Amino acid sequence: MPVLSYLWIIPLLPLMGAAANGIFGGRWQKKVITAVALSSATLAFLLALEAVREFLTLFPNQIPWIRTYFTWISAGGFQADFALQVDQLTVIMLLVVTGVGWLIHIYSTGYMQDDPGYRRFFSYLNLFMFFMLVLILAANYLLMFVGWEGVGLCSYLLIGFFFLKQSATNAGNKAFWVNRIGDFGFLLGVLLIFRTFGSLDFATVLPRAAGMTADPAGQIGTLTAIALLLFVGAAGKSAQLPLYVWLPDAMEGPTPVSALIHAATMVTAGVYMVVRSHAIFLNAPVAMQVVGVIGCVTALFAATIGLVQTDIKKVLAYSTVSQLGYMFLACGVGAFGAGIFHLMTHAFFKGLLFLAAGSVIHAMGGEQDMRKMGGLRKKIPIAFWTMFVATLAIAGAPGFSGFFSKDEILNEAQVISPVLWGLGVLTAGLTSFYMFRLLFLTFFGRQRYDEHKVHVHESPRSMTIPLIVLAVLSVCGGWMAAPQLMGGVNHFEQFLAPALVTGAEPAAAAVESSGGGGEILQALLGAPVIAGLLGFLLAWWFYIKSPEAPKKLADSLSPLYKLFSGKYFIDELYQAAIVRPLVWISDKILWHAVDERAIDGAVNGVAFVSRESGDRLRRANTGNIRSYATWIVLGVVVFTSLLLWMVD
Amino acid sequence: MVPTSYYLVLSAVLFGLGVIAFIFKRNILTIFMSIELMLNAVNLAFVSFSRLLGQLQGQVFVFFVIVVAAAEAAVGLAIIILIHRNRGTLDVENVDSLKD
Amino acid sequence: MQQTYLLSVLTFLPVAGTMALLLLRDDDHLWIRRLAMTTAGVEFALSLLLLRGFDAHAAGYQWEEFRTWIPQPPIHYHMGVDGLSLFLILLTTLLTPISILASWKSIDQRVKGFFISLLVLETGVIGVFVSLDLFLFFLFWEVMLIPMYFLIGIWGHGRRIYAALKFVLYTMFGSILMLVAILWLYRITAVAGYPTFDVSQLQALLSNGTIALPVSTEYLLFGAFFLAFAIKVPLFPLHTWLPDAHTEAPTAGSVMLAGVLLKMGIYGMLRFCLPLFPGAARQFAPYIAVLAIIGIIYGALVAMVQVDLKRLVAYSSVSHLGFVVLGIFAFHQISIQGAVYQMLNHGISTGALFLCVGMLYDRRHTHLISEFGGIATPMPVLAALYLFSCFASAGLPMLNGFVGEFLILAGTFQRHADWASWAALGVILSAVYLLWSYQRVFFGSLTQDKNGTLPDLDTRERGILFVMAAIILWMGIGSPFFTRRTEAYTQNVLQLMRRPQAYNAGGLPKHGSGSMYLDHAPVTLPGLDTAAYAGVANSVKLK
Amino acid sequence: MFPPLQDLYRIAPEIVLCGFGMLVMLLAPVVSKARHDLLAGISLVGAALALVATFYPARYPGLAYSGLFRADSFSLFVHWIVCGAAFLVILGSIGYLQRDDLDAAEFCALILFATAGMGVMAGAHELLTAFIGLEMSSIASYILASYRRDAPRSNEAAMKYFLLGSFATAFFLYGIALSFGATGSTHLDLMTPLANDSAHTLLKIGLGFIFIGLAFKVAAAPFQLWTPDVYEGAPAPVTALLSTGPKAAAFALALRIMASIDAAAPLWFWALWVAAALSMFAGNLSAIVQTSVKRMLAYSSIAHAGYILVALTAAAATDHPEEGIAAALFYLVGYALVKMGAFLIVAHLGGPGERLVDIEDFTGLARRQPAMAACLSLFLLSLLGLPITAGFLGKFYVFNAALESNLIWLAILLALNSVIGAYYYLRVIVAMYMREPAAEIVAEPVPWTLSAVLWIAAAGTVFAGLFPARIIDFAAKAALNIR
Amino acid sequence: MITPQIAMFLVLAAVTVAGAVSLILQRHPIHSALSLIVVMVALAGLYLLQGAEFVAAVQIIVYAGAIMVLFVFVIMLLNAGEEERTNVSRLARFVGVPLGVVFLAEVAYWIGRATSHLGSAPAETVSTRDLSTLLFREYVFPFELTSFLILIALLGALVLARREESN
Repeated sequence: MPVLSYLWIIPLLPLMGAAANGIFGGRWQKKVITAVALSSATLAFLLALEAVREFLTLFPNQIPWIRTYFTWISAGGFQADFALQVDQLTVIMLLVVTGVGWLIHIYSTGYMQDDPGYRRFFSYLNLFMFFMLVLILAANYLLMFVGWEGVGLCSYLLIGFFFLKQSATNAGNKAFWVNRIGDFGFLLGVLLIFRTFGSLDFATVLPRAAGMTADPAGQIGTLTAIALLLFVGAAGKSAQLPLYVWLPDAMEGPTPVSALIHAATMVTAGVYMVVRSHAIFLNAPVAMQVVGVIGCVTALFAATIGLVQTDIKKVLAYSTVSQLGYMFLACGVGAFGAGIFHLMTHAFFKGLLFLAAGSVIHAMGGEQDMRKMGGLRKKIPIAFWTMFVATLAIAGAPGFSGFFSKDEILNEAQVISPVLWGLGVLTAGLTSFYMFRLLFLTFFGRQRYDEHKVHVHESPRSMTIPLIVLAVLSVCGGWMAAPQLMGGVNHFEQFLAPALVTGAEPAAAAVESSGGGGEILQALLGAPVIAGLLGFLLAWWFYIKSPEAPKKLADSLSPLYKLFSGKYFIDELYQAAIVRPLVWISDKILWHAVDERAIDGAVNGVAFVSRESGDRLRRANTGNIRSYATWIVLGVVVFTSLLLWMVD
Repeated sequence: MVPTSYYLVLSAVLFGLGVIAFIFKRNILTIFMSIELMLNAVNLAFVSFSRLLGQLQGQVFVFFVIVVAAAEAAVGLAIIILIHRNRGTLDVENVDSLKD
Repeated sequence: MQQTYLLSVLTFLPVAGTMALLLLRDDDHLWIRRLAMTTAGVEFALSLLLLRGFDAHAAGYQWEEFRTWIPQPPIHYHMGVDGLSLFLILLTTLLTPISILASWKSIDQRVKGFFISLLVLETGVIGVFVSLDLFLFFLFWEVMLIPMYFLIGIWGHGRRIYAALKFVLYTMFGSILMLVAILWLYRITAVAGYPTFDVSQLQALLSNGTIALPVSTEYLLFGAFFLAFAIKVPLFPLHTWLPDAHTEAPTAGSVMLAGVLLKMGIYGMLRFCLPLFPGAARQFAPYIAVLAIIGIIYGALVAMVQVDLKRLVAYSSVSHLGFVVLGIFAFHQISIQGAVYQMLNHGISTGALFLCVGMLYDRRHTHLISEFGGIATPMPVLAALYLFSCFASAGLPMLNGFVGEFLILAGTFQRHADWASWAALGVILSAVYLLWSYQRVFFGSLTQDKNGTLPDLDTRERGILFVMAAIILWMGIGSPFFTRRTEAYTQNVLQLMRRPQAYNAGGLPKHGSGSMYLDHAPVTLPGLDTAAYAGVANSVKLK
Repeated sequence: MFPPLQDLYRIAPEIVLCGFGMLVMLLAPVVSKARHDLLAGISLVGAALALVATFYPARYPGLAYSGLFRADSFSLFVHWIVCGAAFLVILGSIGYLQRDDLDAAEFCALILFATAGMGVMAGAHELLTAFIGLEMSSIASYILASYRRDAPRSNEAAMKYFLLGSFATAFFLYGIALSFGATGSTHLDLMTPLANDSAHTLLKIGLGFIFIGLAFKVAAAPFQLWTPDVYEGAPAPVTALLSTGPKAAAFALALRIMASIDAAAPLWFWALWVAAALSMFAGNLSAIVQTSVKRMLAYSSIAHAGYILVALTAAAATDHPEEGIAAALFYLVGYALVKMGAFLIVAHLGGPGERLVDIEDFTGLARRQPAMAACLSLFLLSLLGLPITAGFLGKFYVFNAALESNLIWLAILLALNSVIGAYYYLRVIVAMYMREPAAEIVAEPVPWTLSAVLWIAAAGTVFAGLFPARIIDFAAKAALNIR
Repeated sequence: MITPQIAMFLVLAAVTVAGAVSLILQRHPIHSALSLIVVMVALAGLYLLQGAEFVAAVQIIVYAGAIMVLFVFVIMLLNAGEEERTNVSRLARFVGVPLGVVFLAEVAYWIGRATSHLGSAPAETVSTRDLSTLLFREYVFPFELTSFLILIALLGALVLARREESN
């Protein structure tokens, strides 16, 4: 087992790349830097493939495959090792991360070609790969937390990559801080886990958790508390309500970053974490409900905002939030497999969407406003076709990857609660609407930009090839689940199942069996598809047939429109309710009032008082011996009286 | 015979008067005199005690006190002369440049 | 025990260095610097011997030195090292050469005096950490004030004199009361028949119940000790000397202050407050914890709105040390280990931050955030290393800060989930104030064109910061190297905190008695009737 | 009927002192004014010999002159203090006298006589003898205080010291008279109240007045007001003497009385307590606001009197007074060394006519005269009570004594006061090291005699601060043998 | 009942107190000096009354004779005028003097109360011989010391009173 036993090599490679470029890269020219960065990513991918191959040869009893390398923290009764683990879940994530990551590395070499921060960019990107791999390979919560925080760091660095732009650095800070709020929850969750199970290793914690009796519905027991705390972390990392606010702003970063971190991999870490701890969630019904509802609401909520965005990347950002909502919905209804399945397909098509959008922006010379585009279909065909494919995928057009995953999620949701299902379907419709809106605005209609200012050109091959590869994946990425429609088995689920049955009684499996086996027709004419179709038609009507319609509609529904385009004014709310008061209190009250007035005032006050009393006292020294004599006699009288009257 | 307490009370009164004089007078010379008065009061006390106790020490002490008084007088008057020479006044209340 | 002299050497080598310095001409700056650096370097090398010979599993003190110093009252020259002090000494010996290097160029006035103060300071601090006799401890504790006072007062900036005075008076107020407490404790031991200032002996006497303190007495004693240490730490609301001292002190001063001096407070709590007065410690733990938590949050919030970088870092120290105190008074082995580890971390990462700020100051002679902006463009290297230190102190995993904070929280959480939860808020806030200030200083386009021409770090400065960064990384990943050596200590202290129900009196040889001199045979001089002198001590009848 | 030889041995130091005093006086007319430093040298030898001569009382301890005088380790200890003080003052003031061309002969002679008086106080075992000793030292100090004849401030100081001093002496004397009446004796060991019931009251008043007289001498509040004026006005070397020798002697006498007369301690306890507290606060608080270093030091010596009084209170509070007495003695040693050094430095820096004694004039001293500044800082730190100085150990022992007598509150007051004290001592250090000089002052060369004194004082301070064992042991021995 | 001695005492006491009071009230120092002399003479009388003849003699000769003459001499030398009743120190005037009275009252009262019952002692006259033996045997040490005391006084007068030959 060359690779599996030396698992640490996989994360280490990108780290080396990052270190090499970051520390010594200053003196190298671009070729070398590119070579280092790419080779590390590529090698990581290849080794991951090899690892998977070896993994498939393992016996079931060897899974999860855990390797402990060194003790990281140990104190008192506490110990956390640097231990990596591989099971089916990890394998999927591993492939997604290394694969998509690798493609995006390639893409970036083209996209960042002329950027002065080329070296910085790639060292950050490699570093991100490292932390992401640590996150998914970790065999205990603490090491997972390392990756968790690490990817947060990289996202901070990459969002603020153009650090000369105020908005970019603001976005970076916002991302990190909001994530920290999530981490606060995660950390407490971890602490509670340690307190409850006396360990943080998945191999110890999860079986025990599964073994425990579930918290009664509607009550918050230990497990529920853990689950909820963990979910706070997940919500922060995966941009769920109410912590999603950082993701849209994160689009300040370079587009490949948005594709890799803020679409394909990092933001899905929350989902991964929840799925990883499914044993805990399954015994915490309240937590499950919360997760499901939050996911579902987020999906709808973000979709509505996505309807009216004009910045091409913003649309995609909100769609990401919405899609993540789907994944949590899946988890919430116990369909962890489906969640991961959607995670994977989403990684393909959303990554593709971003990259394509990236090459559009590249072509437009940095322009991101869709209203200033249009009619690009002919000029950049590859971008168009790939994006078209991706759109179909995300809209859930039958046969495309998105179709299978989303369909499955909704099926499972239907079993648990029709309401969630309804909202999900509605969201599906909205999704296809805003995606096609994006497509039409960008590639169809008359061109709304100045031919002479920007000369639109197709991107270099380094960028187009990843597009094509991802397009292929977005099409057939979901076919593993296809047989299910023919009443067959869902290979994906089947593969994943062993990782998900650590639970004594896998609810997921149960749900799945009930949800499966519908026949093709029902699936094809299922509500999601219809909704998607409607969305498409609506978009076609608005943006091809009668382009003035949206204006009218916006005016007729202006309050609603304002609400959407104002993103429900959540940011403003946070500003007014939290940020400003906090700063004001810290500045005016805590610092100036408490620290300077009260405490220091008291200290200086003592000094002042003693100086004053000293001044009074020395006045006694009038220099006139008659008064001195008076004092002496006073003393005499007092002391003698003391002796004569008191002492006896 | 005269009760000893009479003498003692008298000496106390004299001593007290000396104290009052010290505070009340302004002329350095008279202040100094009031000290002499106090010493005399002490002498009276010594004498009457020695008589009461039938011990001679008391009277011996008187000699010592007188000698000390003499020595003090010599030095004190010299200092007073200096003061008068340097300041041209004998009023203590004008001699208060050292203060606070 | 085998007599070694390593600790004495370690303690007094710097002073020897200052003696050598005195021989140099005042204006011979180069050689003064070199000599000081050599001394500190040798010192550091020697201190590594400690590490090599240290037995991680021995519970008691190692490298002990024990000599009688003052017979009456029985004061001993007693030194020793255990897991607690070991790394604090190393920290000191490490930070001293670093701060000497850091002030290589920036100090050009009265150079000799500066390095002398720095070395004397080192002696004082090491002395505090190694002395196992309350008197000796107090002696070093006070001696250390003076060089620091000069460092701030002479080579500081702005309101340096105010800051220096404030620092000394604040500290003295606490320590003088501690002196009273020390003596009171001695009296108690003396009355009980075991007069001693010896820390280990006291710990033994008190923990095996040979001496049982009355509750009220224990509270008062604990109060006096704790006050002194809490001022030093500093614990909210006794912290207001810290921002001033830090802001006005020269870089080296700030580094030593934050890196080492504050630790003396923590050290004191761990060495004295817990083992000697466990009852009181337990009694007051909740209130102290509340103060610590307030400190964590308050410090962070106030740091957030500072306009002066050094002040900001100073308040961040208040916040960080709040964590440490919390960890201590959770009385959980994990949390105490975390506390010990965290104070090392704080020494390194905050030290690094101060060094960075100092380097900015050397170039622009200001600490005001508003004076900077967009510095990352002219000084990428500093920007990178500063960010690194920021994340270290913000507790990013794989960097040192995280390990300590996590252990503290983990341990505290075992006992008091609520304390830990409140404290964890600090994790959010630290990121806020650090990154916000970082953004305002380094990011964005240049706000002032005179900042555009600032030279980036030279080799010396890079060297300093790389060393710090390396340590930060090492402590973040290889924490067991440290925790393994502090394990025995933490177990020991928790052991000492347990009081037996049944007292086994006479656990120790009884020597001496209540009065300081009764065991003096009354001195009889020839020619005097000795009867009048015999047993004078008792014959003075007073009521 | 010549007194037995042993008696002479027992007062050997006094004999030496007075002898050399007379010798100097006799030589003064024959030696030319220019060579009067020679006489200073001679009296220096005298002081040194007096120190040596303490060997005799040590060798032949016991009562002398029908129990009027007593040679024991206690008086020995005090003798060392006062003779040492005399030696240092003479040595340190040679340069001063030359600078302000004051006549060395009488100056030194007077110091020797005064010292003899102090010696008598230290050894006196009978109140009248003590009184004579007191007068010797006082009258000599009156003269010394006005030694700068034509300096009005000097005269004024002398006048105040003289009048108030004699005023207090009168009380002291009246006290003696009354206690004599109450006990029928003035021998300390025989002074037990007579059987009649008037005795008790008389003794009360008597001891009360004696206390007041001594409290005045040691500058304890509320009898301290003369101190700043006199210390400021008198020539600095004289101030150096006043703040050390007489104080030590007076404290010694007080201790002796307290330990010997059984009634004294309980009567004095509260008075001591109050006086201690008052002196500490009065001294420290007023010192904070001073601008003249000389006057500030004067106030600080009031505060220190308060600290020593704490030790006395401790001694008065228990039937094991040794710790209190020993603490007081040790404190006196450290205190004397330091105050001596400090005032002599002021004397030197003050320049002709002692005009430059303000803190402002000390700014930048560290640049002008680093050694001087270092010494002064050391002394100030010792006064402030920082470790490795005698001052710290002094405080340490005082605290120890106070706590042994369960005077917790007094101890805490003492603690607070040492913090207040820190404030103004550090202010001087600030001026010397951290401020730039306001006006340009030319540094005078330091005469070797002065630097010798400073070295001795500094070395002594540090030595006593590091290795107090010998001193404290002897102090303990003295405490044990006080009666 | 008033025996002659008591009458004598009362007279002398009255004179003494009167002298003391006039010492206070007289404005001109010379008058104060004279009233002090009166006090001393009266005191001498009181000594005689107690059979301390030698002391009385010394009192007259040394005290009234020598010391007070010195005073008068100095007063003349400095031709000190009447003291004007300046009142710079209000403290002394409004607190000090009353305090003095209080002090007088207190001490006089307590001493009187304490010794009231002592009664009187026989006034056998003291032989000067005994006195001298006591002085030269028991108290030879302080006696010798007083010689130095006087030496100091001389020295002081010498040092202080002489004018600089320089000017």
